[in-house]
Amino acid sequence: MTTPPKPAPAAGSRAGMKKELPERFKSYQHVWVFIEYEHGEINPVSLELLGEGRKLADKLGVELAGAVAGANREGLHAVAVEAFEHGADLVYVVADPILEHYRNEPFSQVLTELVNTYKPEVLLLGATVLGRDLAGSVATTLLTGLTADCTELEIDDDRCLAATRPTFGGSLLCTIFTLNTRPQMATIRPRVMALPPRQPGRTGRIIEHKVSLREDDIVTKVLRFVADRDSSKAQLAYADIVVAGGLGLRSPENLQHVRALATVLGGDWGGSRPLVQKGWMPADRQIGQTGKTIRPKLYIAAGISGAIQHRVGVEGADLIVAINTDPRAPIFDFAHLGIVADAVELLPALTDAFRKRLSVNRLAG
Amino acid sequence: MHIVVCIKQVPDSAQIRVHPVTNTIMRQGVPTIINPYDLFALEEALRLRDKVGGEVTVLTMGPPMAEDALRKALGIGANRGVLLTDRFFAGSDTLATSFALAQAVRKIGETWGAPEIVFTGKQTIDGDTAQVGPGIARRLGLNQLTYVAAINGLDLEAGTIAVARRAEGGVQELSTKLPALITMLEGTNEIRRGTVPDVLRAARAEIVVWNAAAAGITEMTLCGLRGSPTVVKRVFAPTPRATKAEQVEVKDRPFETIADDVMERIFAAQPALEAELLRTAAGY
Amino acid sequence: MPQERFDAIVVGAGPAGNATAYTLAKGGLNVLQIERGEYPGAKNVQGAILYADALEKLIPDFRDDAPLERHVIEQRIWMMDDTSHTGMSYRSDDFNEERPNRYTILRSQFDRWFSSKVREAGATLLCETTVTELLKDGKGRVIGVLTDRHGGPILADVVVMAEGVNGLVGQRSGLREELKPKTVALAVKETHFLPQEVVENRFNLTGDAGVVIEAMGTITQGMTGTGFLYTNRESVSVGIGCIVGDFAASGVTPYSLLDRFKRHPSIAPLIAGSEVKEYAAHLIPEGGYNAMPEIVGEGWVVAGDAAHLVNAVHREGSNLAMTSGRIAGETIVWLKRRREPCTAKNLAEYRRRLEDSFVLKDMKKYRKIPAMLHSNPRIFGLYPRLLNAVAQTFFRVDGQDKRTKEAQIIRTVRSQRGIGGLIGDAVKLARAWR
Amino acid sequence: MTTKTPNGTEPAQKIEEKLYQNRYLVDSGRPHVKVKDHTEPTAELKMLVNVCPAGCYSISEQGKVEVVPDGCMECGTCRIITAESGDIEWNYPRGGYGVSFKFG
Repeated sequence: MTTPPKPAPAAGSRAGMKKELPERFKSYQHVWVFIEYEHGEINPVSLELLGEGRKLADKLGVELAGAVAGANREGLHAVAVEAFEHGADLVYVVADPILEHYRNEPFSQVLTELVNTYKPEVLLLGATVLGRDLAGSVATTLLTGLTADCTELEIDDDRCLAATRPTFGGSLLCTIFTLNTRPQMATIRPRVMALPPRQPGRTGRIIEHKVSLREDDIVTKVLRFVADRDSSKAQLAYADIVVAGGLGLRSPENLQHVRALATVLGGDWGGSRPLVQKGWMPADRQIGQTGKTIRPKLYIAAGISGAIQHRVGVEGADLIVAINTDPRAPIFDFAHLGIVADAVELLPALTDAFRKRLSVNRLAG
Repeated sequence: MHIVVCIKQVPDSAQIRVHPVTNTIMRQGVPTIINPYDLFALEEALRLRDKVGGEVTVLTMGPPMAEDALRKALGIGANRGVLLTDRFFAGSDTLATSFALAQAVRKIGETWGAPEIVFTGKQTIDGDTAQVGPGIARRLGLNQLTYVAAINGLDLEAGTIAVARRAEGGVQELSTKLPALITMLEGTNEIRRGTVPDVLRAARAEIVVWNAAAAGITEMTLCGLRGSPTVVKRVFAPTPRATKAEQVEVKDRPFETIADDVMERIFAAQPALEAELLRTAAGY
Repeated sequence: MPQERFDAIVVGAGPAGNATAYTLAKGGLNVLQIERGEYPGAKNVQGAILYADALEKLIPDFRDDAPLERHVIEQRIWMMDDTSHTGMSYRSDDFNEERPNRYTILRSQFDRWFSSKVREAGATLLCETTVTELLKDGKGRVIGVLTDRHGGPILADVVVMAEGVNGLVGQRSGLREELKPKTVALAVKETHFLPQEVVENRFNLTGDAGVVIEAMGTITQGMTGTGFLYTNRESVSVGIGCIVGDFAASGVTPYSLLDRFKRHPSIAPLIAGSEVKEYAAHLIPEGGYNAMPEIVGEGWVVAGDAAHLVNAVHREGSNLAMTSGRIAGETIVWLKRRREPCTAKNLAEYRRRLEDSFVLKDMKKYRKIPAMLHSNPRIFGLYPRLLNAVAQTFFRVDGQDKRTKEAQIIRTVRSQRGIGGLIGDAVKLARAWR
Repeated sequence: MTTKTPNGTEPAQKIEEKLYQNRYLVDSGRPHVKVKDHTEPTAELKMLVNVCPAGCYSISEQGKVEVVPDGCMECGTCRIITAESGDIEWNYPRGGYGVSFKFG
């Protein structure tokens, strides 16, 4: 149990927000990315951050390092190789059975110890549920600045990190600096930064770091893990692919076409507000201003007019495909791909096309 | 049992809209509300109190008018409201905020008994950082449970609590020791409406108002702007992406060909998607 | 659980409710005010003009901190046809006085300020609570209220219904009839935001001086109704309203009527480039004195719009609401001090005091106007067109000699309405106006 | 602006756009206005489709009048018009729900 930190006096003068780095932080160098590695898989956001981190490191003329923790050493070494091929110069590896499942205490202690030992100037984490949970406690322990959910990172001429993030629910953006403390911490939303191309054969240095952890010191125990894929509850807010229906489906029975396509694509399904009002579907499936806000990779809107109340709930999707019989439907103003056709006819055809391509033979629906 | 719930009075950011076309920021006449995520935390606290007895104290840090948020929380059923207000707190970032709130929670503990659980909402709708909860946990040595979807078990004698929390790609079930800091997910419960006695008691209640000193905060350099390592340099409206949809040709083409065309364009726009789908599809 | 008991319960936190609760609290009574909105003002809509005189009698120094938009220095009255307007405008520097007489306000912000004064005076306020019905004892005397929250009822010696035009509580407790389509108007309005200097340029204003425009004519497409445009600090309130019965019969949608009014050549340039931040709709009691419900009973009184206290001819409502609220409060405090019960007989003093005030004097003066307006649609169609046609002919210089011009004007008037008809209408109007 | 004012044409702004500006707290699952079951809508009920300032009433494919009270501004016009024919049930939403005017 780390004892609560004694608050160190704040550094630097506040007048005019000038940036004067205290002596002890002057030696902090290099850009780090915390690599999320759970259930044997790297979270794609970590690779995106390595791409972004490479750009920042090159601008600063410093090295890009990855930091990864877990239980299985071979797996961690494989992660290091993957990191080198995505731009990392070195990877700090911390292997310990206690780190098998993510828990706040041990992972905070590990990351804090790594930072205090190797002193990075920039530390990036994915703005995932894990990343935000970890970043919050590490930043407080280090008494340093942390900017959440960044959508853009730059290095200004004073070699400082300029982090831009949405505020007021995304209606505004603001650029934030960490003035006089190091490391400058930031979490970045998945699928905002580009995935860098893999450079097969690129190598780098691995640094094993030993931490002294004792299971009985750690009070939080993981009992079970239920993956989304296996749970039946609507996980619209977290789904990568969403297929939704609107009044254009003309009747509740046609919602089965929406569900069929969603199942073939391994995604989730929902609908616009009028469907809830007409009782065609439960309220927790509603997408839009008074329903869920979704940020999937692919959003297929079938028979949805795309009124502004719906638009604000789906604008974060990477690719919006809109099917509507009315060429003037507002949804065509913000969708990427538009098809002026009857969704009730097109959806089954789309389901068959994807099923053939993915040679998925189980019954959809 | 004594539970502290941290709430924040925020502008109703759903009303601060940037019109997607005109791109102007609409701020005028925006009322303040209790941060919606905090209400789910308050409801969960009230349910625990109703089950095992005890009191719920609601704490907020903000300008004097934040008292209205406390009264509304009392009206929903909380027992006591504490307002932490001091001009030194102005401009606090999440680090300075969690410092002040942690001190206030400690003072509340000294005054009405140390809380077994400190609740906060998942995040605020104006800051969206989700950092203050973890900050309080770290400063008070509370076991941190964020993105909690449900409380599965509470054993006061043994001092343990079991929860289900949102994790990457699924739900993690954990158990840990009290005292704990819990940030609640939205939609976990339905928020109750206070009874007539609740709202009358709230209207008449004496709100406890503390400035920094009264809350036992002495290191003023750790508060407000001086205690904030991060500073906002620029606020601006995002440039709207008002590009029209690229239309797929439909005139006298059978639905199969249109469907294939659409599928090809989707995979062209999202190359990684096809690989991922093949992998997940193979997993069935 | 001992049942909560108050000296008085006030239903509603609009001008009438706040004036009543303020007066009762200042009188030392234990007052409970119940508002169904999220905050006082959340459910209230008005043009909106504040009449300083009525508020001064309650809070003399209100100008120190009340959220006021502009003080009115110019009143325009427009008779409009499809392309033009004629009429009068009165602008006076006298209105730039130390304690201005009329202000434009934004009601949800103003009501919230007024409510803070009421709470400072000692009243207890419950928001987000809807009074569903009155509680009566065996003898039919009102002894409290029920709300949409569990754990009621709440008792009181008297209940003041300041619940606004719909008056559902009074209706559902059998104390009044449902409103009639021809005695109530539906008004729709928008709040258009413009930079402060743009408002000042377009209306030739400096500081916080303001202009208000009342408009009638073909803008209501033959229905009985009026439009308005009021200048606020950095916004303009634009609205139009007609008798509900006329709306129902004509099938014209309120929002198309408003959009058409906004596109009128005399209105459009005043709001060009504005940003609409809110669209609101509300009823206005326009039946006058004859449509007033019973306002006094065993353990209850009614104030404000719920008592139909609106002088539609002069577009006055909030002053009647505040005044009737004050007088209701004063009456109850007066009875309390004399330890008199709030029976219908004792509460009748409230009605007597209203009779002595401008409130019922004005209502009685214009009691015949609503019927006259309703039976004479020409006022909203023919006469405005006629007036504008006359002005057009009169002012257009086209080489025609003036004598022929005047003859032409008289000919157009006679062909449209005839001298006899004109005189007849004038007499009817004069008789209703007296 | 010298264009002639078109007479009663399609409103410049769709009603949905107007209502988007307003602040509205939906009391989901508890609509405060309901249309009573009917086979043939009365004249008064059909009037509501045009008279409602928020456009909450519409005629379904089966020719019945339906109401979606989201965006309702609680003006009461529909209650008054159908008072005699008794076509609808009209109540205030629960305290704090429904429209919440920023300016009023």
